[in-house]
Amino acid sequence: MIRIGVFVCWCGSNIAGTVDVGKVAEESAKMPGVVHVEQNKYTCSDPGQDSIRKAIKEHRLDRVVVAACSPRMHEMTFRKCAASAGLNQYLVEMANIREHCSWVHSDMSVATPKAVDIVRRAVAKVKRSVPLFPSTIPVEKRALVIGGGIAGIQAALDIAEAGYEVTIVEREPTIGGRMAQLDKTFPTLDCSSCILTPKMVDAASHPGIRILTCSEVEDISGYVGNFQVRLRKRARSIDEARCTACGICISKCPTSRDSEFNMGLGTRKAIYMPFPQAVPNKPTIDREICRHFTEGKCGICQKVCPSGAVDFSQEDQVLNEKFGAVVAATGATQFSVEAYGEYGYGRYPDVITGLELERLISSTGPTDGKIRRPSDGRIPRTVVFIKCVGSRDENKGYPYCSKACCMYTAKHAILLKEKIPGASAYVFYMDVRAGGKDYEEFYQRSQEIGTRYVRGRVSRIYPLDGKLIVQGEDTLLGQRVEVEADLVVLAAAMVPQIDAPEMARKLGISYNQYGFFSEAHPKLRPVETNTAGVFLAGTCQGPKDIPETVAQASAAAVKVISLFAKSELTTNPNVASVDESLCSGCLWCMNVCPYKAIEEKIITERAGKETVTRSVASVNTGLCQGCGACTVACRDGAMNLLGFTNEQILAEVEALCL
Amino acid sequence: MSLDWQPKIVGFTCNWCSYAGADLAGTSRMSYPASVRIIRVPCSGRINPVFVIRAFQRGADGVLVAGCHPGDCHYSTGNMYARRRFQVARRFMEYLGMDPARLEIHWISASEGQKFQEVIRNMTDRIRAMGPNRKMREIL
Amino acid sequence: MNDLREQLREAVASAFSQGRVRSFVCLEKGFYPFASIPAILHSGSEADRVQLGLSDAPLLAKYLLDAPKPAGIVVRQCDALGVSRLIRDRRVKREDLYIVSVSCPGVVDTAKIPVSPYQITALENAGDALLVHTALGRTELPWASVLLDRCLSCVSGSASPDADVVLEGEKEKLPAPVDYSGIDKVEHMTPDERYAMWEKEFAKCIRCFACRNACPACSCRKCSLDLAEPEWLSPAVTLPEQFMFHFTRAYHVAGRCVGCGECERACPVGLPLMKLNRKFTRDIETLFGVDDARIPRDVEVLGTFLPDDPEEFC
Amino acid sequence: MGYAYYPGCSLHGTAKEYDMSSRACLDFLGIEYRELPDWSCCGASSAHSVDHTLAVSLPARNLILAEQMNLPLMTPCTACYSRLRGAHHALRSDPGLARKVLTALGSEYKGRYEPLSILDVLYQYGPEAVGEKVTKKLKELKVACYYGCLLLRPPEYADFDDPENPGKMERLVETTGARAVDWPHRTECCGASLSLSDTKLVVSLATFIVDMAARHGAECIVTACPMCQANLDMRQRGRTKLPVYYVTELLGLAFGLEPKRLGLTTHMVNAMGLLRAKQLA
Amino acid sequence: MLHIPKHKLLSLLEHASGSWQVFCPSRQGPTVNFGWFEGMVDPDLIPVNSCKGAFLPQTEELFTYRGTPETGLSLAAGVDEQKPVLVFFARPCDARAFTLLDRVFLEGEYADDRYKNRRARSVVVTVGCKSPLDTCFCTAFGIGPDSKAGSDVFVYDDGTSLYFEPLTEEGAGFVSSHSAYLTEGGTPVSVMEELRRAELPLAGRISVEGMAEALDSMFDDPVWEKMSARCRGCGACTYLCPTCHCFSVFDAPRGVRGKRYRSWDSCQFSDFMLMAGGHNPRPTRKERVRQRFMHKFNYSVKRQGDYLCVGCGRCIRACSVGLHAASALFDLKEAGRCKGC
Repeated sequence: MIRIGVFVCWCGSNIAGTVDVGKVAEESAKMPGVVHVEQNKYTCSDPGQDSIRKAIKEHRLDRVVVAACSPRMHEMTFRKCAASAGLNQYLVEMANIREHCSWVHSDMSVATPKAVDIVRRAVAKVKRSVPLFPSTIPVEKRALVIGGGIAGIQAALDIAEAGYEVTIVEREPTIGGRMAQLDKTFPTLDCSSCILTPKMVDAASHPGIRILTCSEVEDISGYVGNFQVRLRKRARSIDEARCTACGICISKCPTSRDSEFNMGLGTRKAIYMPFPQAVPNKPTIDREICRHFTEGKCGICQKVCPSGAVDFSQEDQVLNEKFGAVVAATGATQFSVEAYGEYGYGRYPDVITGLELERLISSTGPTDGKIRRPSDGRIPRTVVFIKCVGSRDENKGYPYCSKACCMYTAKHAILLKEKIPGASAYVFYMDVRAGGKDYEEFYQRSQEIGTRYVRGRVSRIYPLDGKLIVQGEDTLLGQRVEVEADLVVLAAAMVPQIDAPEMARKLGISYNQYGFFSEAHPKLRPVETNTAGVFLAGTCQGPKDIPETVAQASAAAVKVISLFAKSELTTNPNVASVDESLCSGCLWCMNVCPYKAIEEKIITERAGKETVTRSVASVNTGLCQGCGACTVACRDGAMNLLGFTNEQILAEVEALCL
Repeated sequence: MSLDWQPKIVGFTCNWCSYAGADLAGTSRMSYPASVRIIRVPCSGRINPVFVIRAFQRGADGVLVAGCHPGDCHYSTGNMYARRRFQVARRFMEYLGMDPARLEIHWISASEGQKFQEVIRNMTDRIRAMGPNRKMREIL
Repeated sequence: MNDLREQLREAVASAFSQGRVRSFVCLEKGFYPFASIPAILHSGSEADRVQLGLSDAPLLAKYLLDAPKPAGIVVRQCDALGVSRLIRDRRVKREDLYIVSVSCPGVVDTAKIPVSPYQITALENAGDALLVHTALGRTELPWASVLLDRCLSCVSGSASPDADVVLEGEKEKLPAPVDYSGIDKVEHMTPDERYAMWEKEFAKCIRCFACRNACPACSCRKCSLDLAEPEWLSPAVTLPEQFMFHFTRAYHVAGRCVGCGECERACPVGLPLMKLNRKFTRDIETLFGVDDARIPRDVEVLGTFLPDDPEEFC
Repeated sequence: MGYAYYPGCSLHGTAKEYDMSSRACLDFLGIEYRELPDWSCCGASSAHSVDHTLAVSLPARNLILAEQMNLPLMTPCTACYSRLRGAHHALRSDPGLARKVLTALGSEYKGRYEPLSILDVLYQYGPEAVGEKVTKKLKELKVACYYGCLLLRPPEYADFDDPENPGKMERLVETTGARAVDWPHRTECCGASLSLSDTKLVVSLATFIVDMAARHGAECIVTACPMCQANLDMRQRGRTKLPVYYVTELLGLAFGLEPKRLGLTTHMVNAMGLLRAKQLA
Repeated sequence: MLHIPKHKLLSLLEHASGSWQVFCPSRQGPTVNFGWFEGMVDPDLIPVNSCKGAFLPQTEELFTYRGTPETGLSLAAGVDEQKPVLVFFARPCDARAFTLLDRVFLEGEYADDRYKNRRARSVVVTVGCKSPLDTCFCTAFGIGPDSKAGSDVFVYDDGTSLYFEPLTEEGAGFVSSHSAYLTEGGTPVSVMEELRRAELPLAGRISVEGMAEALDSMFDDPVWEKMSARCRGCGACTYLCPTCHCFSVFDAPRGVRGKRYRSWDSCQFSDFMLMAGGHNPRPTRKERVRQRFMHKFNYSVKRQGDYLCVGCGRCIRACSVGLHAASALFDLKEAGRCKGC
């Protein structure tokens, strides 16, 4: 037997001023299921709440309607109150007769009947409410940081500093990421490795941080607080414990190939360290080219190693571990500029990308910091920079702005003049975007030292008599320009890692049309994702420069920390639930679920004489956030949303229309 | 139709934007006709077009469907589904003879109390001019 | 034609003999010799019952739901669409099916033949004409004039490729484009005229659910419209409920309707149900396009979205 | 199988030799083709500057004719290629327009086959296969392959090859033993459409293109476009004059076909001289 | 005999509708359907639906209520139209079907008073079947184009005029009350002859001889499996059948008010027999199809002494997969014979 109690609030004169509360109470008493009605001056006050507790006991109420303010204001208050009287808190419904009624109407004769309708709605709904029970889930207080770039390093350090264990997974042989490849950083021109390498060392030496290089995430299951992660640690062929990083093996190794770290401008050995300050500071054997593995011959490194650290027999390790939170810091990569046939990258050696120039400028680079053009090693006198290569271009690249290019091109121009006095620099640009502290000043400086900024696109580059003829248009002067350049530098856009979508699927998060991971809310939840417990840091979420990346990394860390600060999580019980007897198993719901909370489940049941198995949808209440999109996608009405069931909503509609 | 006649408008609003928008209209005392009655759902993606027909059946003169602006959905994509569903469902209801002005879909954010007020005002005026809805309506 | 039937018979028989199927969904001669009816065969010995179904052939796809698996089925294009619908709705698994696909010149609607079924001794497909043989002699009717409505907007008369066996007849009908003129007409009416029109139509509806039960896109284990709680649809057959019924039916197949028109064929009181289904089909096409590369094939149009979908709300 | 062959207007006039050499090559390679019966003008290059529906309907008519033959439509002329593909693309992407055109032409276009350029056809036949048929190697002949605009732009539908850095024509030409020089102006516009309205400009463009070809060591230019051919052939005023051949002419030559049969004798810039000098004809 | 030129018929009905609720066939787009008179009538074509709706509406209100258990309930019986029912242009099969429905709703322990009210003061005007359809086989049940059973007035249609032959007091009453529209004289002999001689090709193929007895032993016959395999489980056959009469009762609560209705229901629907506990005595098509035909050709014979089928052929025309009374009788006969040998 349903026994509903209705508590009509005066809210002083806020409600009683425009709504005839007495009348509302009187009408409420006539509603089906209502057995008790009372009025309070301030229902949210202690005496008000006491009267609810009392009434629940005295009148054996099993449902409560509070006709007062907005549920966004006091729903929690009254739920707690009911709970303290032993009533399941989800059997409380609020009728918003203040914000939606008394405050927007002045005429009591219209406000009162409306208030009655609003109460009727609440009564009709609560009548069909059922007790709900939030479940609590434990939190594994270990964080997984995917990606060992500056974002990952920063996040890891912050989390570890708060006293929680962190594991960094990096697929390269060293952490450091893109930043390690840079020479100087804008706008202060302090050297990149000088500020990065100390952080790398901090991370490596921090007791709370474990670094897994040459490692990748293979699979992630579970949900916030309880992620099951399968990691693969590729064989390094080096016993890291024994290796002293003396480097003899490297110097003796006979095989070499283009160095990834130097963007193919230099070479590295088959046993190698990407760069001298690598962390961990241990070499790795590239089994693809190492003769021992390709031809079964060689083994020099093993012979020369004084500490016997070379171990050809080493095998990949698969680690299954549990984490409570994941920070995705997988970074971005460089747009493949071959798409611009007119620039001739790949065909003309002296057309290079910004990152390649960084290596040419860097003292750890292939030219020991001397800018020489790849074709003939000559010092370039005239250099043309082309911006927005792959960015702000729907046709050949992406429509978005790559954000960092304007500044690093300005930086390149400045560094060029420093390194090659008298050299001249042209920058072909569409706009200069120098938003950021000290950025505009920095860009101005690059102009002051004589960099020529040409507003327009380049239409074609072709070699002629040892030079590169750069044809373009100066849209400000409205005329064609032709520059005879020695070197052309393309400011290639930052684009998502090729395997970003795959990683997103593993993480169960969404990504935008380009492949950048999507944050939960563009403004208000910038580092969270749709999957609780998974956070974003750095360029995997969108193009960023270093300051922004670091800031976001720390933000993500804070989210992890505040999650770990709780001993256990209570889940919202207003989640989707499936009536398996109705479900036809079309799994349309699976497609619309933004949280990957619905999976297929095979059930066995008796059908007449035989037992049959069929598949139905099943909701992972840990992942479901209760949006209800699935309920509308469900044709057979098998999918329902607890707290907002079809039965309840249909009843509300009816109640309002009576 | 006499001007004192009060149309009955059922408003489905998502909890995070539009319901909050209506709250804001209240806290800022922006008055509007007492025509609308709100049903709170978590997300516009929860609103089944069939609910709209049911409202007309039971005697609603108009129905308002409101959610977060596309891109701002609390659940990131719910309103995107709502948009598709209602673009076709609304066309179909009109195809069955429903008067276009009786169903309105709006994106109202938590900060747009004023927009909520305007929407209700305009909608009420339009429906007043048309008079009570008889189509699809059951007689009791 | 006949040798096609012979091939078909053999295909069915061998499917059983090779143990490929436990049952076979096909057409057979009905009570009226020229009205084919569905049959579910359970052994190769029954293969002789198989008919091509030159006339009045009902669609077979839905019989796969209950046919013992692995199940064979004979499909023309219209049925092939129904089968793939069921597969996409995960009501049957492709690997449980053995699909024999036949080309089809269109199916004769005996109701369109101005001769009593008793007088018909034979029907013959003579290229562009149907020859109706009776005791009194032979009548020749233009082919297009005697076809089922669904054939007039058929997507293709040829056998569907992704079948296990493909049997091509001599003649392939050139597909006609879907005719939306009926819908245009309704769209050009005023809301009141439209309402009046549908009121009149729905008043005829006896809620027998023939349309739903015939529809390959309506394959829910239990239709939500049959539920008592929540009561989406009241058993009361009143106009408001008729609107609810026909809205929900059409909305639930929106973007999923395969356009076979079996609902219309099954409707005993002749409601223009395709006028409802096609309205959705066309709106969806024009609003969201049929195939956007960004949307995976197996995702339903209303089960997905694109950030740059047309925006008409504000 | 085979193709429906659409010569288009140019090939019946200024570009006769292109028609001759195309048919000659197709015959020689044994590629089946039937001239599209009752074909009509594709509307290039005026229709699309006047009326979109018209610009689609004109080519659509020919596309439909071909579809009724159940054959893919193929044309040597790049302007026709551009229009046909434009229409094909428009009809498939815009149901509204398709309905309009349907009512205009009375029959529907399903778009079962993509309209092709003769280069596509030769390419589908395969450069290797073509090479095997070569009887007379055009050794030492240095050619600049010139694509112009219509084969490559707009890339949405005129997508014969990479719009900025194409290479298919080179691969075809090199099967004849000739050497295709690498030069950056393969996709430059020759300005043909302004040939009459702004001759001065066009002369400078044409001359520039030919000079660049020469400076990169080319002895002649090869193209697949009647407009480009006529324009470069007529308007070049450079120091060195380069003959401008159609791909099919060179291929024909390499197949050992009669220069006359290929129309090689009808060029502005003497086309035979170079060939004789190299004992290729 | 009293007669009226066909074109004057409408005016007669207009007048009749003053004192009667008229239920008659009228053209609805492509088809002709029975329905309450709205200024249109079509005497020529055989309607798609039967006219059982005149006495057993598809949905009817039983009563309305008000109040809540807490405040107490008040009932108000659904009001009946005061006017008596006039069924116009029933077919002989339809008229006969009324007599079968009467046995169900009027005879026996309980009479259904709502049916009774409508029926009691009603008049059934039947028109002779001049052009039966290929799907008609009423003669198999001893009915014919000129059968009078269940009719109060019989009408002969000679193409230009309609001749009225009263059969009962009520019938005579109706005719006389409309004599103003009718003129005396003539008997449509040729039409009567025509009706008597009318041949129903289908009836030739079907005989119900001993069907009831045969079915006694066929409850578990495999034929049911075979027949039902193609059934789509819709209710077209039962809803259009003039003799099917199952209904279900349900409430439509609206806040403190509500109505109790009853609506037709169909034994072919999967959840027709579904019980609260979830048990379904007729879980598959086989049981449901068997029930339908056993009821028509066996149970009813035992209970009321007659087949519950009048050979109107509506199920034949309605079923999209050719599963109907005729095919059933045919298949069952076959199966029965096989048992014999």
